[in-house]
Amino acid sequence: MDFGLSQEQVLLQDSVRRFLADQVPLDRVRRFAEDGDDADIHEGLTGLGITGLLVPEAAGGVGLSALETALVAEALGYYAAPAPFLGTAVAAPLALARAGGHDDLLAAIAAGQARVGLALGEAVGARADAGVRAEAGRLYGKCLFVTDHPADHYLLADRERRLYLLPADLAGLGSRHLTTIDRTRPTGELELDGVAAEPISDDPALLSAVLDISRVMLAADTLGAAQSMLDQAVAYAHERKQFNRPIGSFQAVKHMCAEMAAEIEPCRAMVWYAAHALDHLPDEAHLTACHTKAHLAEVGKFVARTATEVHGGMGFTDLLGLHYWFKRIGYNRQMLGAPELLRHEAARAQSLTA
Amino acid sequence: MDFGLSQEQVLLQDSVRRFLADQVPLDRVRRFAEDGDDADIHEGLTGLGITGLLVPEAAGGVGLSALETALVAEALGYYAAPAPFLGTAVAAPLALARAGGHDDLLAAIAAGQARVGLALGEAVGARADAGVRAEAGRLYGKCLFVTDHPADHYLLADRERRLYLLPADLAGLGSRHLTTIDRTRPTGELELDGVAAEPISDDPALLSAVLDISRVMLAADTLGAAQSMLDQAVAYAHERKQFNRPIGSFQAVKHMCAEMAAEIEPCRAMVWYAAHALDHLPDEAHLTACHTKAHLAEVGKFVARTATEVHGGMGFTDLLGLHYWFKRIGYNRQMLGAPELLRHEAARAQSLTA
Amino acid sequence: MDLSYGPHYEAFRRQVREFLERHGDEAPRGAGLRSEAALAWQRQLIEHGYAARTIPREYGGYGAAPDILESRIIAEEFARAQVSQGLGGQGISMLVPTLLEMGTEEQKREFIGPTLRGELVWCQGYSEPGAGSDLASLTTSAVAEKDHWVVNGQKIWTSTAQLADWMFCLVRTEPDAPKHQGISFLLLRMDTPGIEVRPLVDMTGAANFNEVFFTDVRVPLHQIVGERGQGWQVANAILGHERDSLGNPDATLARLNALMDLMRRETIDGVPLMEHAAYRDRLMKLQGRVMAMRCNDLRILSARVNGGNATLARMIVKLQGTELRHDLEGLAVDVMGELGLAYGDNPYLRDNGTWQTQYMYFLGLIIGGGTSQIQKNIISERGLGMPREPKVQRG
Amino acid sequence: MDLSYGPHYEAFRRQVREFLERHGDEAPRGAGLRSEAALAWQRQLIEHGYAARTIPREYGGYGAAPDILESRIIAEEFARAQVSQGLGGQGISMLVPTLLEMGTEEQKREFIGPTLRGELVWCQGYSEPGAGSDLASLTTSAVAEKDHWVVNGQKIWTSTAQLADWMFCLVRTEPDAPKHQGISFLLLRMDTPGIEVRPLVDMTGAANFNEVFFTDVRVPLHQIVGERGQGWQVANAILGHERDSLGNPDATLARLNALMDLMRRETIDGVPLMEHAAYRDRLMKLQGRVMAMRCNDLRILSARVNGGNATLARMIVKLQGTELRHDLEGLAVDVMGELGLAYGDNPYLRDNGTWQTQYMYFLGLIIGGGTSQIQKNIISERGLGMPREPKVQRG
Repeated sequence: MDFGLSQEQVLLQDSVRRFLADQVPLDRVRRFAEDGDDADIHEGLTGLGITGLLVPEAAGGVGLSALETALVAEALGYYAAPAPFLGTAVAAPLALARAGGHDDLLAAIAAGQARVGLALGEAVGARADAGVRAEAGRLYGKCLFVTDHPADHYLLADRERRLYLLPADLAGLGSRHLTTIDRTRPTGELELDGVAAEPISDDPALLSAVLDISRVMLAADTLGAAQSMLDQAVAYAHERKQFNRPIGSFQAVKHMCAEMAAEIEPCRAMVWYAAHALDHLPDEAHLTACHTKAHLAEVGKFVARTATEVHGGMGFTDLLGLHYWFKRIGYNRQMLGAPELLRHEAARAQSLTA
Repeated sequence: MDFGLSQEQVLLQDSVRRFLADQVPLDRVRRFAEDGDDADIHEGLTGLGITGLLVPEAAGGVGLSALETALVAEALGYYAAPAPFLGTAVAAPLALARAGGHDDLLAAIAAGQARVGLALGEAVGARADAGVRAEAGRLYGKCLFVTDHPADHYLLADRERRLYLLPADLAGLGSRHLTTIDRTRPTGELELDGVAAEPISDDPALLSAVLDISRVMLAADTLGAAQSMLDQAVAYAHERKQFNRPIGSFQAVKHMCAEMAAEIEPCRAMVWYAAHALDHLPDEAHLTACHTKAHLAEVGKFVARTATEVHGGMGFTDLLGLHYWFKRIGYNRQMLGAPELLRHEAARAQSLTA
Repeated sequence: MDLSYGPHYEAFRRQVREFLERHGDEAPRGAGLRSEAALAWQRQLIEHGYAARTIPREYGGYGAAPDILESRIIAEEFARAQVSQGLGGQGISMLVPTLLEMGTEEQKREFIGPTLRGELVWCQGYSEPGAGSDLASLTTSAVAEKDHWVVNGQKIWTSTAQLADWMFCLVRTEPDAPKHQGISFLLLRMDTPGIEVRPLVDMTGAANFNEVFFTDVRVPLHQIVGERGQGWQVANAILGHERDSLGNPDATLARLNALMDLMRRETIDGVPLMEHAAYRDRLMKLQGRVMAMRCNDLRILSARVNGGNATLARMIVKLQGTELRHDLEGLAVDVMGELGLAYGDNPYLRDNGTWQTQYMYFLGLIIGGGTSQIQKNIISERGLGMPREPKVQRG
Repeated sequence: MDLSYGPHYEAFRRQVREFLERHGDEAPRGAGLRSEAALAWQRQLIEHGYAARTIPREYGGYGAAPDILESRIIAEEFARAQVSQGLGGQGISMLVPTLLEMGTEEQKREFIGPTLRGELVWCQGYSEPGAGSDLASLTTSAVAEKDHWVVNGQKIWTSTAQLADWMFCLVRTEPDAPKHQGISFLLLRMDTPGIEVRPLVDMTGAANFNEVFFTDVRVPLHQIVGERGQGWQVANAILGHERDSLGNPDATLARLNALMDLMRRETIDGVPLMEHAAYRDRLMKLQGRVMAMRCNDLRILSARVNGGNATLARMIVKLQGTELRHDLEGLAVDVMGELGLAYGDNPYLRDNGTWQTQYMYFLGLIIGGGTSQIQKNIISERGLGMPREPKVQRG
């Protein structure tokens, strides 16, 4: 019985943290927010093996599990680090390895030479402007809020929950950038005007597996971002003085920090468990993934707001950059299923409602 | 433009408060919890005209409005006072006066010589064990959680939302006491085994009006009870010392009290408005009544819990009797529509859902 | 209780409506602070008594006796007609009443008229990076040298600093006095050498505020309101004049209505969001809270008109109102899901992206103008009479 | 990460199961603390190592080496089989480990064995009406007179005081010493003249606790654990021994499952409560929180077994766990509506009325054993290293 991280897992996370602490300080994040260039970060993470974590060893990857990937996601969240991750290093490796026959692309992903955008809007619930339908081997419509944009390939779901892999240069496939509040996560939309494509697999469970792992990674990212905001709040409360005292000695401020810690701490174990379940507890994986993302979204929202409040006016300005984490947590909350939708899905997964 | 109480209204509430402060201290409440005898309180309130507030002057009452009644309800809540009120002094006078032809009973109510229980379970949502159906002029079934029990008459709704007035001694009508958490509000159930009865009115809006006013009065009772709990908490926080300081000088305790006050204060105006709307703003009355009861239920729950917490262990014991208010607020919350049900009703009243 | 305004005020309301019908389309829409259109409209409003209504005529106002209901009716009717109520800003809302109360006759004549007419634009210099909740610990210094104050230091949270002609500010002139007694209230021209204004970008992405730096800024000695060391009292003399605008329930109701529209209009897989019961329950909870705050506002208004005690009711408005608004904007973001992330030039922006921006902006308001923590201290001490925190041992 | 227990422990688990299959029906169900059945079962458990497992044999225990997973497996299997794990109470859970750590050889031999076997029942006398959060300010005094302590004062929150043979308690023996250094840890017989026990009825309507009054109670001098003035350290020596039972997530899960049953079973107008989406959303929120706390518990267990830092994870259990449980019981009350008010002999009581009672009882637990306010102080200071509140000026 060991519900904890192995030595190797701790080392892996430490190496990513060290890299990010060195190479992706707040100034680097700000620069990305301006120019959208994350090539050096992508390269650095590739060097650490991150892009290949979920790529099978046979295809040139490291062949590790969802838990390691979650630890990386947590570190990325902690540093609000821009990098092709959710589509490129999580969803695509899982989907392509399971579907089979994509070893070249898998190798390119592991080698840091390919980016894959995740385009699952349809599967989570299509909004008024969106919708992807397949007709006679061709795809029509729009998918909004695609991750890892611009990418070399896109992993796309249609209305029937079938998954497609679309090279970016396919005829009829247009894409453009969509500005969001989170300037650390480049996002786009796809327009499909009769794009010729076949599903990558006829396994109906594949999309569900891709959604589950992606949601757990968004939750892990929120865990890291929330922990960072708490750490920043505690540090600021030590430093900042009002009424001749560090504000951290006021009971109200202390209690705000204690409440954040009390909410965050169980989330750590929950994210570990949810990631572990993806590979080892198939009966629990889906339910746990829904709940973990929903719960982390609620805790993240509370922490984002409370940590900002501890920082007083400074938290509201751009000066400390705290808002990058605030918005990252907001992004994680809404992407691939906002909490109410996930809780509804959790209820359905237990046959509590239709 | 005057959104406030008139001199007369203030005097009325003061007179009730003074009577209750003198005659219904905590010990008197405790005694009622043991023996269920509220004759002296009923008599005292009758002397103040409370039982006849809503009884038309022609029928021997005072013929005042819902607002005055709400002020009395607030005072009763403040002192957690046991007394026949919701059925006897609120619902029955309104229903009987509107239906017409019940002047004798109205006069008896005003004179403190009759009690009327309110049995609307069916109208709010019947639970598994309950249900009243009418067949060929006879009533069958059960109605749970009847107020003002035991009473001389019962105002009962059936499944079709028709209202009946049932003398307690009707053939086929059985009743018994039901213990609830709130020992200041005697509650019972009715069993109907072919009770011969006709509806008191064919006005389909009558039941809705009875429900609206009853809900506003429960909200007003919660307002008073919550204010009392806050006042008790503030007083205790002044008095109780830990670490050589009154606990009220700790920021955490101060903020708990501030949060209670901040929640309660707008409720006061809301209850006034809702009561005023019952008589003067027919388009708003129903929606406001639903929201006022639901909102007061949420605020009441928060205050009941927080005020108890400010009292520390003492709040949990019977020694200070704080739990009488805690439970009264709980009773008001569940009776005649718990918050989620009321919010659903509010949405339907605005045609936001089916 | 009588929620009607009565014949006198209904007549006044008709008069306002007539004015708006006749002149409403002369009002500038979205014109700059300094535009001739804005200034002309302001002059017309003052002339008819719809701006500067209660400021004495000799100082450039309309000279009417204060009447809360008239003011309310003007506000209501202008809002209903969606017509600008003229210029706002801290010069008109804060400096003018300060001068009326504490200024010299000369200062009143020099500044009030041009300020009311929009010819002089002011910014406020109170907060500093090191003096937020504890404002009285401010350290920007003014040292008297011959006929000038020499000002050094920094202010923050200064809105419209780039546009302002003048600043009214608090500076420390008596460094050795107890902290509340060492402050003076100065007026200074923003084009004085040594002043640098830097925009302060905030989390919404806009620069709603600025930082202002002072390096040996020379201010004539007479540009002081009140006496040396009286600045704290001067500043506090007008605290009551600030409108409780931070939690304005009418604005909140307008947003609630917009949110209801959004939830009727937007869909998931073709089903309107309003049909999602968990969202609808959150919406209804908010509607209940909005109702409560509107009733509270009515009570405050009525207490102002008729007398009556609404101290606590007024004291909680900022705390509850900003919180409510933040929650309301947050529900809109949530129901939109991914669309709630859209920002800036995103073509799928709903309602001009106001939901996401206001969600953040109202977090700023929860913090600004007295954080929620400070509000709770005030409510518990002044509203509930609870003991102050005991004095802390030094060192 | 490996959530299996491995062959050694699985074998141990089988052994426990076999015991339960063979002997489980000998366990008393609902028998009194003092019943022969309860005592016989306790003896059998000790003999097989399912109670007093790690207490040395010479003091009446089973004498096994401590093994967290074995203890966990025993707890799991007994819970699964719904068989009593023997006697509990503060004598076994608190006094025995205290004596093992701080008692004299004589005290160990005299008290531990009979306590384990249920022959001696103890109650705890720590809290006082004036000493709750600030326990060290307790004032019950013990004055040495010849060969006796003379005890005067009052204790509160004493559970099982009516049943107990003995009490272990904290009293002030050195009134002039600093408050933490003036306390001693005494053992006293509950039948000593001068002791009066009064049941303390609480909001649930039951008397879960008592008040105990001391008037010139004479206690032999040697009935002290540790030295005079060392009582605070003696009491704190076993703080770590207390199980984090106040927020036990397994019990919470059991309640969540019961709540789900309730919501499937109960109806409004014939529609199951589970179909009410607003209730269901609240339920799912709670399920997420329960999952998080169970994962947290697994992490704590694992850190105990394998080493690893779970300090903060452990520190937040009481705060989060009691709050969660209160909320969970509260949802059950809400979904039942009027039925959630049923109490006592009400024939419509659901699940024996436990929802309403536990809703209140867990509010008591939020307050008791260190209020949530105190928990937050501890988390912020010890868990996050935030500064302590500054010392307050006297007078």
